[in-house]
Amino acid sequence: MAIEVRVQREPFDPAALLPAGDGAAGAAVLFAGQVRADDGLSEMEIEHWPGVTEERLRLFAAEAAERFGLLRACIVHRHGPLRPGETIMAVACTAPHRRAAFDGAAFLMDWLKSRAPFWKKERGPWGERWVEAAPEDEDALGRW
Amino acid sequence: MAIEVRVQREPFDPAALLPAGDGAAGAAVLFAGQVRADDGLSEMEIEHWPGVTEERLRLFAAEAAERFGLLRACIVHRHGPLRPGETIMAVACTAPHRRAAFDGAAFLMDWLKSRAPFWKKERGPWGERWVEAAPEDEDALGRW
Amino acid sequence: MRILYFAWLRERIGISSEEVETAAPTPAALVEELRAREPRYAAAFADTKAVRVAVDQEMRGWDADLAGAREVAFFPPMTGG
Amino acid sequence: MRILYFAWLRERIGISSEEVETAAPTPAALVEELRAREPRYAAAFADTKAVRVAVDQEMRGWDADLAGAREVAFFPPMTGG
Repeated sequence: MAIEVRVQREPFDPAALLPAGDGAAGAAVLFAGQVRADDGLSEMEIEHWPGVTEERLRLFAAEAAERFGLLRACIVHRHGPLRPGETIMAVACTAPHRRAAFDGAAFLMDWLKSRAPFWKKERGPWGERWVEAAPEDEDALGRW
Repeated sequence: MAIEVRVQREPFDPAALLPAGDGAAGAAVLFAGQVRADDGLSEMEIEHWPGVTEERLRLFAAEAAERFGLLRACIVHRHGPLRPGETIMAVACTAPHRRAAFDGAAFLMDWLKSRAPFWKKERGPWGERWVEAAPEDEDALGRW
Repeated sequence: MRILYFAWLRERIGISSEEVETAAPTPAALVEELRAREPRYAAAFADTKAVRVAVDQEMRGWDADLAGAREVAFFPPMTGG
Repeated sequence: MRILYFAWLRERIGISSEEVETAAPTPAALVEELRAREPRYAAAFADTKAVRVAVDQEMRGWDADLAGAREVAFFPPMTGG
Protein backbone atom coordinates (compact mmCIF):
# COMPACT_ATOMS: atom_id res chain seq x y z
CA MET A 1 0.00 0.00 0.00
CA ALA A 2 1.59 3.26 -1.16
CA ILE A 3 0.76 6.77 -0.02
CA GLU A 4 1.99 9.95 -1.62
CA VAL A 5 1.15 13.48 -0.47
CA ARG A 6 2.42 16.75 -1.88
CA VAL A 7 1.49 20.35 -1.03
CA GLN A 8 3.16 22.71 -3.43
CA ARG A 9 3.03 26.14 -5.00
CA GLU A 10 3.98 24.90 -8.47
CA PRO A 11 1.47 23.81 -11.13
CA PHE A 12 1.31 20.07 -11.79
CA ASP A 13 -0.25 17.71 -14.31
CA PRO A 14 -3.03 15.70 -12.60
CA ALA A 15 -2.83 13.06 -15.34
CA ALA A 16 0.65 12.21 -14.12
CA LEU A 17 -0.89 10.85 -10.89
CA LEU A 18 -2.49 7.95 -12.76
CA PRO A 19 -0.19 4.98 -12.25
CA ALA A 20 0.73 2.55 -14.99
CA GLY A 21 -1.27 -0.69 -14.73
CA ASP A 22 0.54 -3.21 -12.58
CA GLY A 23 -1.71 -6.25 -12.85
CA ALA A 24 -3.02 -5.81 -9.28
CA ALA A 25 -5.07 -2.63 -9.58
CA GLY A 26 -8.18 -3.25 -11.65
CA ALA A 27 -9.47 0.26 -11.02
CA ALA A 28 -8.00 3.74 -10.86
CA VAL A 29 -10.00 6.87 -9.99
CA LEU A 30 -8.53 10.32 -10.43
CA PHE A 31 -10.26 13.46 -9.20
CA ALA A 32 -9.02 16.89 -10.27
CA GLY A 33 -10.37 20.15 -8.86
CA GLN A 34 -10.10 23.23 -11.02
CA VAL A 35 -10.65 26.93 -10.45
CA ARG A 36 -14.04 28.01 -11.79
CA ALA A 37 -14.49 31.50 -13.25
CA ASP A 38 -17.79 31.99 -11.35
CA ASP A 39 -18.97 35.61 -11.11
CA GLY A 40 -15.99 36.83 -13.10
CA LEU A 41 -13.45 35.45 -10.64
CA SER A 42 -9.98 36.46 -11.77
CA GLU A 43 -7.79 34.81 -9.14
CA MET A 44 -7.99 32.40 -6.23
CA GLU A 45 -5.44 32.38 -3.46
CA ILE A 46 -4.94 29.37 -1.25
CA GLU A 47 -3.46 29.63 2.22
CA HIS A 48 -2.46 26.57 4.20
CA TRP A 49 -0.72 25.48 7.40
CA PRO A 50 2.69 24.20 6.36
CA GLY A 51 3.59 20.89 7.94
CA VAL A 52 0.18 20.32 9.49
CA THR A 53 -1.50 20.17 6.08
CA GLU A 54 0.81 17.42 4.85
CA GLU A 55 0.39 15.49 8.09
CA ARG A 56 -3.42 15.66 7.87
CA LEU A 57 -3.45 14.60 4.24
CA ARG A 58 -1.22 11.63 5.04
CA LEU A 59 -3.58 10.62 7.85
CA PHE A 60 -6.63 10.84 5.57
CA ALA A 61 -4.85 8.85 2.87
CA ALA A 62 -3.81 6.13 5.33
CA GLU A 63 -7.37 5.97 6.70
CA ALA A 64 -8.81 5.67 3.18
CA ALA A 65 -6.28 3.00 2.19
CA GLU A 66 -7.08 0.95 5.27
CA ARG A 67 -10.82 1.39 5.04
CA PHE A 68 -11.32 0.68 1.36
CA GLY A 69 -8.37 -1.61 0.72
CA LEU A 70 -6.65 0.81 -1.63
CA LEU A 71 -3.39 -0.21 -3.27
CA ARG A 72 -2.32 3.41 -3.63
CA ALA A 73 -3.58 6.82 -2.52
CA CYS A 74 -2.05 10.02 -3.81
CA ILE A 75 -2.95 13.64 -3.02
CA VAL A 76 -1.42 16.76 -4.54
CA HIS A 77 -2.70 20.18 -3.46
CA ARG A 78 -1.46 23.57 -4.53
CA HIS A 79 -1.25 26.76 -2.46
CA GLY A 80 -0.64 30.36 -3.47
CA PRO A 81 -2.38 32.20 -6.32
CA LEU A 82 -4.29 30.34 -9.06
CA ARG A 83 -6.13 31.44 -12.20
CA PRO A 84 -9.47 30.16 -13.58
CA GLY A 85 -9.02 26.78 -15.27
CA GLU A 86 -5.92 25.91 -13.28
CA THR A 87 -5.83 22.64 -11.36
CA ILE A 88 -6.07 23.29 -7.60
CA MET A 89 -5.62 19.74 -6.44
CA ALA A 90 -5.96 16.12 -7.43
CA VAL A 91 -6.54 12.82 -5.69
CA ALA A 92 -5.76 9.43 -7.24
CA CYS A 93 -6.71 6.02 -5.81
CA THR A 94 -6.17 2.53 -7.13
CA ALA A 95 -7.83 -0.64 -5.88
CA PRO A 96 -8.57 -4.14 -7.14
CA HIS A 97 -12.20 -3.16 -7.90
CA ARG A 98 -14.02 -0.01 -8.92
CA ARG A 99 -16.19 0.61 -5.88
CA ALA A 100 -13.21 0.85 -3.53
CA ALA A 101 -11.37 3.22 -5.89
CA PHE A 102 -14.44 5.48 -6.21
CA ASP A 103 -15.13 5.44 -2.47
CA GLY A 104 -11.49 6.12 -1.62
CA ALA A 105 -11.33 9.18 -3.86
CA ALA A 106 -14.72 10.55 -2.71
CA PHE A 107 -13.80 9.97 0.96
CA LEU A 108 -10.50 11.83 0.52
CA MET A 109 -12.25 14.72 -1.21
CA ASP A 110 -14.88 15.03 1.51
CA TRP A 111 -12.27 15.03 4.28
CA LEU A 112 -9.95 17.33 2.45
CA LYS A 113 -12.74 19.87 1.88
CA SER A 114 -13.52 20.41 5.57
CA ARG A 115 -10.71 18.93 7.63
CA ALA A 116 -7.47 19.87 5.93
CA PRO A 117 -6.10 23.32 6.87
CA PHE A 118 -6.64 25.16 3.60
CA TRP A 119 -8.42 28.49 3.19
CA LYS A 120 -9.42 30.04 -0.12
CA LYS A 121 -9.72 33.67 -1.02
CA GLU A 122 -11.31 34.83 -4.27
CA ARG A 123 -10.58 37.98 -6.24
CA GLY A 124 -12.83 39.44 -8.91
CA PRO A 125 -14.75 42.55 -9.99
CA TRP A 126 -16.26 42.65 -6.46
CA GLY A 127 -12.85 42.93 -4.80
CA GLU A 128 -11.74 40.03 -2.65
CA ARG A 129 -13.52 37.66 -0.26
CA TRP A 130 -12.72 34.58 1.78
CA VAL A 131 -14.63 31.49 0.69
CA GLU A 132 -17.00 30.38 3.45
CA ALA A 133 -17.31 26.72 4.36
CA ALA A 134 -20.38 25.17 2.72
CA PRO A 135 -22.83 23.36 5.04
CA GLU A 136 -23.12 20.56 2.46
CA ASP A 137 -19.37 19.94 2.70
CA GLU A 138 -19.72 19.41 6.43
CA ASP A 139 -22.77 17.21 5.82
CA ALA A 140 -20.84 15.14 3.27
CA LEU A 141 -18.63 13.81 6.07
CA GLY A 142 -21.67 12.21 7.63
CA ARG A 143 -21.85 9.47 5.05
CA TRP A 144 -18.48 7.94 5.94
CA MET B 1 -22.77 19.56 -22.84
CA ALA B 2 -20.30 17.40 -24.78
CA ILE B 3 -20.39 13.62 -25.22
CA GLU B 4 -17.63 11.53 -26.69
CA VAL B 5 -17.72 7.74 -27.12
CA ARG B 6 -15.08 5.52 -28.71
CA VAL B 7 -14.91 1.73 -28.99
CA GLN B 8 -11.59 0.70 -30.40
CA ARG B 9 -9.06 -2.09 -30.68
CA GLU B 10 -6.06 0.21 -30.22
CA PRO B 11 -4.47 1.05 -26.87
CA PHE B 12 -5.10 4.58 -25.58
CA ASP B 13 -3.87 6.84 -22.82
CA PRO B 14 -6.65 7.37 -20.25
CA ALA B 15 -4.93 10.51 -18.98
CA ALA B 16 -5.63 12.11 -22.35
CA LEU B 17 -9.37 12.06 -21.53
CA LEU B 18 -8.91 14.64 -18.79
CA PRO B 19 -9.86 17.97 -20.31
CA ALA B 20 -7.95 21.17 -19.78
CA GLY B 21 -9.63 23.39 -17.21
CA ASP B 22 -12.06 25.76 -18.90
CA GLY B 23 -13.25 27.88 -16.00
CA ALA B 24 -16.68 26.17 -15.91
CA ALA B 25 -15.80 22.68 -14.71
CA GLY B 26 -14.72 22.76 -11.09
CA ALA B 27 -14.45 18.98 -10.94
CA ALA B 28 -13.16 16.24 -13.21
CA VAL B 29 -13.36 12.53 -12.40
CA LEU B 30 -11.53 9.97 -14.47
CA PHE B 31 -12.01 6.23 -14.02
CA ALA B 32 -9.66 3.77 -15.71
CA GLY B 33 -10.20 0.00 -15.68
CA GLN B 34 -7.15 -2.18 -16.08
CA VAL B 35 -6.58 -5.89 -16.65
CA ARG B 36 -5.68 -7.67 -13.40
CA ALA B 37 -3.31 -10.63 -13.41
CA ASP B 38 -5.60 -12.61 -11.04
CA ASP B 39 -4.91 -16.36 -10.92
CA GLY B 40 -2.05 -16.03 -13.38
CA LEU B 41 -4.24 -14.55 -16.11
CA SER B 42 -2.16 -14.07 -19.24
CA GLU B 43 -4.67 -12.49 -21.62
CA MET B 44 -8.16 -11.08 -21.69
CA GLU B 45 -10.21 -10.91 -24.87
CA ILE B 46 -13.12 -8.55 -25.24
CA GLU B 47 -15.94 -9.16 -27.68
CA HIS B 48 -18.56 -6.54 -28.42
CA TRP B 49 -21.51 -5.77 -30.68
CA PRO B 50 -20.25 -3.23 -33.19
CA GLY B 51 -22.60 -0.32 -33.70
CA VAL B 52 -24.92 -1.26 -30.85
CA THR B 53 -22.15 -0.84 -28.26
CA GLU B 54 -21.42 2.71 -29.35
CA GLU B 55 -25.14 3.54 -29.42
CA ARG B 56 -25.67 2.22 -25.89
CA LEU B 57 -22.65 4.07 -24.52
CA ARG B 58 -23.89 7.31 -26.08
CA LEU B 59 -27.31 6.77 -24.49
CA PHE B 60 -25.74 6.15 -21.06
CA ALA B 61 -23.53 9.20 -21.41
CA ALA B 62 -26.47 11.41 -22.41
CA GLU B 63 -28.52 10.07 -19.49
CA ALA B 64 -25.65 10.75 -17.06
CA ALA B 65 -25.08 14.25 -18.44
CA GLU B 66 -28.78 15.09 -18.09
CA ARG B 67 -29.19 13.53 -14.67
CA PHE B 68 -26.12 14.94 -12.97
CA GLY B 69 -25.65 18.14 -14.93
CA LEU B 70 -22.35 17.07 -16.45
CA LEU B 71 -20.49 19.45 -18.72
CA ARG B 72 -18.76 16.60 -20.51
CA ALA B 73 -18.95 12.80 -20.50
CA CYS B 74 -16.42 10.71 -22.33
CA ILE B 75 -16.16 6.90 -22.62
CA VAL B 76 -13.42 4.93 -24.38
CA HIS B 77 -13.58 1.10 -24.34
CA ARG B 78 -11.23 -1.33 -26.04
CA HIS B 79 -12.09 -4.67 -27.63
CA GLY B 80 -9.86 -7.50 -28.79
CA PRO B 81 -7.00 -9.04 -26.81
CA LEU B 82 -5.45 -7.28 -23.78
CA ARG B 83 -2.59 -8.12 -21.43
CA PRO B 84 -2.40 -7.68 -17.63
CA GLY B 85 -1.84 -4.03 -16.71
CA GLU B 86 -3.32 -2.72 -19.94
CA THR B 87 -6.15 -0.19 -19.76
CA ILE B 88 -9.45 -1.79 -20.80
CA MET B 89 -11.58 1.30 -20.66
CA ALA B 90 -11.90 4.75 -19.17
CA VAL B 91 -14.68 7.15 -18.33
CA ALA B 92 -14.18 10.88 -17.74
CA CYS B 93 -16.81 13.33 -16.46
CA THR B 94 -16.62 17.01 -15.70
CA ALA B 95 -19.15 19.06 -13.74
CA PRO B 96 -19.27 22.34 -11.83
CA HIS B 97 -18.99 20.43 -8.49
CA ARG B 98 -17.40 17.22 -7.29
CA ARG B 99 -20.46 15.20 -6.32
CA ALA B 100 -21.92 15.37 -9.82
CA ALA B 101 -18.62 14.40 -11.42
CA PHE B 102 -18.21 11.41 -9.07
CA ASP B 103 -21.82 10.30 -9.51
CA GLY B 104 -21.63 10.66 -13.30
CA ALA B 105 -18.55 8.47 -13.54
CA ALA B 106 -19.86 5.84 -11.09
CA PHE B 107 -23.23 5.75 -12.87
CA LEU B 108 -21.56 5.24 -16.24
CA MET B 109 -19.37 2.46 -14.84
CA ASP B 110 -22.33 0.64 -13.29
CA TRP B 111 -24.37 0.80 -16.49
CA LEU B 112 -21.44 -0.08 -18.69
CA LYS B 113 -20.66 -3.17 -16.58
CA SER B 114 -24.06 -4.83 -17.08
CA ARG B 115 -25.88 -3.08 -19.90
CA ALA B 116 -23.33 -2.47 -22.64
CA PRO B 117 -22.82 -5.39 -25.03
CA PHE B 118 -19.31 -6.45 -24.02
CA TRP B 119 -18.22 -9.96 -23.11
CA LYS B 120 -14.87 -10.89 -21.59
CA LYS B 121 -12.93 -14.10 -21.95
CA GLU B 122 -9.88 -14.84 -19.81
CA ARG B 123 -6.90 -17.01 -20.70
CA GLY B 124 -4.42 -18.42 -18.20
CA PRO B 125 -2.83 -21.60 -16.87
CA TRP B 126 -6.35 -23.04 -16.54
CA GLY B 127 -7.09 -22.58 -20.25
CA GLU B 128 -9.80 -20.11 -21.20
CA ARG B 129 -13.12 -19.13 -19.67
CA TRP B 130 -15.84 -16.56 -20.24
CA VAL B 131 -16.23 -14.10 -17.39
CA GLU B 132 -19.61 -14.53 -15.72
CA ALA B 133 -21.70 -11.53 -14.78
CA ALA B 134 -21.32 -10.69 -11.08
CA PRO B 135 -24.55 -10.39 -9.05
CA GLU B 136 -23.11 -7.30 -7.33
CA ASP B 137 -22.77 -5.58 -10.72
CA GLU B 138 -26.46 -6.14 -11.34
CA ASP B 139 -27.25 -4.97 -7.80
CA ALA B 140 -25.16 -1.83 -8.32
CA LEU B 141 -27.72 -0.57 -10.85
CA GLY B 142 -30.32 -0.46 -8.10
CA ARG B 143 -28.83 2.59 -6.51
CA TRP B 144 -29.45 4.87 -9.51
CA MET C 1 -34.76 -13.32 -39.99
CA ARG C 2 -31.22 -12.56 -39.01
CA ILE C 3 -29.93 -14.26 -35.88
CA LEU C 4 -26.80 -13.14 -33.99
CA TYR C 5 -24.79 -15.10 -31.41
CA PHE C 6 -22.21 -13.64 -29.03
CA ALA C 7 -19.54 -14.96 -26.65
CA TRP C 8 -19.91 -18.65 -25.71
CA LEU C 9 -23.12 -18.97 -27.70
CA ARG C 10 -21.20 -17.94 -30.80
CA GLU C 11 -18.43 -20.39 -29.93
CA ARG C 12 -20.74 -23.33 -29.27
CA ILE C 13 -22.82 -22.78 -32.36
CA GLY C 14 -19.74 -21.99 -34.43
CA ILE C 15 -21.07 -18.93 -36.26
CA SER C 16 -21.68 -15.32 -35.28
CA SER C 17 -24.77 -14.79 -37.43
CA GLU C 18 -27.11 -16.50 -39.87
CA GLU C 19 -30.31 -15.89 -41.85
CA VAL C 20 -33.16 -18.27 -40.99
CA GLU C 21 -36.64 -18.81 -42.39
CA THR C 22 -38.94 -18.94 -39.41
CA ALA C 23 -42.45 -18.15 -38.31
CA ALA C 24 -41.59 -18.51 -34.62
CA PRO C 25 -43.85 -16.08 -32.74
CA THR C 26 -41.44 -15.63 -29.78
CA PRO C 27 -37.72 -15.99 -28.95
CA ALA C 28 -38.64 -19.05 -26.86
CA ALA C 29 -40.27 -20.69 -29.90
CA LEU C 30 -37.34 -19.69 -32.10
CA VAL C 31 -34.91 -21.38 -29.70
CA GLU C 32 -37.06 -24.54 -29.80
CA GLU C 33 -36.74 -24.59 -33.59
CA LEU C 34 -32.97 -24.05 -33.42
CA ARG C 35 -32.52 -26.74 -30.75
CA ALA C 36 -34.29 -29.24 -32.96
CA ARG C 37 -32.00 -28.47 -35.89
CA GLU C 38 -28.62 -29.70 -34.67
CA PRO C 39 -26.91 -30.89 -31.47
CA ARG C 40 -24.67 -27.80 -31.34
CA TYR C 41 -27.76 -25.58 -31.01
CA ALA C 42 -29.21 -27.92 -28.38
CA ALA C 43 -25.90 -27.68 -26.49
CA ALA C 44 -25.69 -23.88 -26.81
CA PHE C 45 -29.26 -23.40 -25.61
CA ALA C 46 -29.19 -26.13 -22.94
CA ASP C 47 -29.64 -23.56 -20.19
CA THR C 48 -31.60 -20.57 -21.39
CA LYS C 49 -31.54 -18.98 -17.91
CA ALA C 50 -27.95 -18.01 -18.81
CA VAL C 51 -29.02 -16.48 -22.14
CA ARG C 52 -30.31 -12.99 -22.87
CA VAL C 53 -32.31 -11.89 -25.92
CA ALA C 54 -32.39 -8.72 -27.97
CA VAL C 55 -35.02 -8.18 -30.67
CA ASP C 56 -34.04 -5.53 -33.21
CA GLN C 57 -31.30 -4.50 -30.78
CA GLU C 58 -33.60 -3.98 -27.79
CA MET C 59 -33.48 -6.27 -24.73
CA ARG C 60 -36.62 -8.43 -24.67
CA GLY C 61 -38.09 -11.37 -22.75
CA TRP C 62 -38.46 -14.94 -24.03
CA ASP C 63 -42.11 -14.37 -24.86
CA ALA C 64 -41.61 -11.12 -26.81
CA ASP C 65 -43.58 -10.75 -30.02
CA LEU C 66 -41.39 -11.49 -33.06
CA ALA C 67 -43.96 -10.31 -35.62
CA GLY C 68 -42.14 -7.94 -37.96
CA ALA C 69 -38.78 -8.44 -36.24
CA ARG C 70 -35.77 -8.42 -38.54
CA GLU C 71 -33.07 -9.42 -36.09
CA VAL C 72 -32.81 -11.52 -32.94
CA ALA C 73 -29.59 -11.66 -30.90
CA PHE C 74 -28.70 -14.25 -28.23
CA PHE C 75 -25.90 -13.70 -25.71
CA PRO C 76 -24.85 -14.31 -22.10
CA PRO C 77 -25.22 -11.50 -19.53
CA MET C 78 -22.92 -8.61 -20.44
CA THR C 79 -19.62 -8.16 -18.64
CA GLY C 80 -18.04 -4.91 -19.81
CA GLY C 81 -15.82 -2.45 -18.08
CA MET D 1 2.72 30.41 24.23
CA ARG D 2 2.78 30.64 20.47
CA ILE D 3 -0.40 31.80 18.77
CA LEU D 4 -1.14 31.32 15.07
CA TYR D 5 -3.74 33.12 12.95
CA PHE D 6 -4.95 32.03 9.53
CA ALA D 7 -7.02 33.49 6.67
CA TRP D 8 -9.17 36.53 7.64
CA LEU D 9 -8.09 36.28 11.29
CA ARG D 10 -4.50 36.72 10.14
CA GLU D 11 -5.54 39.65 7.93
CA ARG D 12 -7.58 41.43 10.60
CA ILE D 13 -4.96 41.02 13.29
CA GLY D 14 -2.18 41.78 10.83
CA ILE D 15 0.24 39.02 11.83
CA SER D 16 0.39 35.29 11.24
CA SER D 17 1.91 34.35 14.59
CA GLU D 18 3.12 35.76 17.89
CA GLU D 19 4.49 34.67 21.24
CA VAL D 20 2.36 35.71 24.24
CA GLU D 21 2.76 35.42 27.98
CA THR D 22 -0.51 34.05 29.27
CA ALA D 23 -1.96 31.94 32.00
CA ALA D 24 -5.32 31.60 30.24
CA PRO D 25 -6.73 28.20 31.15
CA THR D 26 -8.83 27.83 27.98
CA PRO D 27 -8.95 29.15 24.40
CA ALA D 28 -12.07 31.12 25.41
CA ALA D 29 -10.11 32.86 28.19
CA LEU D 30 -7.16 33.43 25.86
CA VAL D 31 -9.44 35.16 23.35
CA GLU D 32 -10.83 37.39 26.13
CA GLU D 33 -7.26 38.47 26.95
CA LEU D 34 -6.48 39.15 23.29
CA ARG D 35 -9.73 41.08 22.76
CA ALA D 36 -8.84 43.38 25.68
CA ARG D 37 -5.43 44.15 24.20
CA GLU D 38 -6.28 46.06 21.02
CA PRO D 39 -9.27 46.87 18.81
CA ARG D 40 -7.92 44.76 15.94
CA TYR D 41 -8.14 41.66 18.15
CA ALA D 42 -11.62 42.65 19.29
CA ALA D 43 -12.61 43.02 15.63
CA ALA D 44 -11.05 39.71 14.61
CA PHE D 45 -12.73 37.80 17.42
CA ALA D 46 -16.06 39.67 17.27
CA ASP D 47 -17.88 36.49 16.23
CA THR D 48 -16.19 33.42 17.65
CA LYS D 49 -18.86 31.13 16.19
CA ALA D 50 -16.99 31.60 12.90
CA VAL D 51 -13.63 30.70 14.48
CA ARG D 52 -12.09 27.26 15.04
CA VAL D 53 -9.31 26.39 17.50
CA ALA D 54 -6.41 23.97 17.39
CA VAL D 55 -4.27 23.32 20.45
CA ASP D 56 -0.87 21.87 19.65
CA GLN D 57 -2.21 21.19 16.16
CA GLU D 58 -5.28 19.25 17.28
CA MET D 59 -8.82 20.59 16.85
CA ARG D 60 -10.23 21.54 20.26
CA GLY D 61 -13.26 23.26 21.79
CA TRP D 62 -13.32 26.72 23.38
CA ASP D 63 -13.11 25.23 26.85
CA ALA D 64 -10.16 22.94 26.16
CA ASP D 65 -7.46 22.74 28.84
CA LEU D 66 -4.46 24.87 27.86
CA ALA D 67 -2.23 23.59 30.69
CA GLY D 68 1.07 22.61 29.11
CA ALA D 69 0.01 23.73 25.63
CA ARG D 70 2.77 25.26 23.51
CA GLU D 71 0.72 26.43 20.54
CA VAL D 72 -2.83 27.64 19.91
CA ALA D 73 -4.09 28.31 16.39
CA PHE D 74 -7.22 30.29 15.42
CA PHE D 75 -8.79 30.07 11.97
CA PRO D 76 -12.11 30.05 10.09
CA PRO D 77 -13.64 26.73 8.99
CA MET D 78 -11.40 25.06 6.42
CA THR D 79 -12.24 25.27 2.73
CA GLY D 80 -9.78 23.09 0.84
CA GLY D 81 -10.12 21.11 -2.37
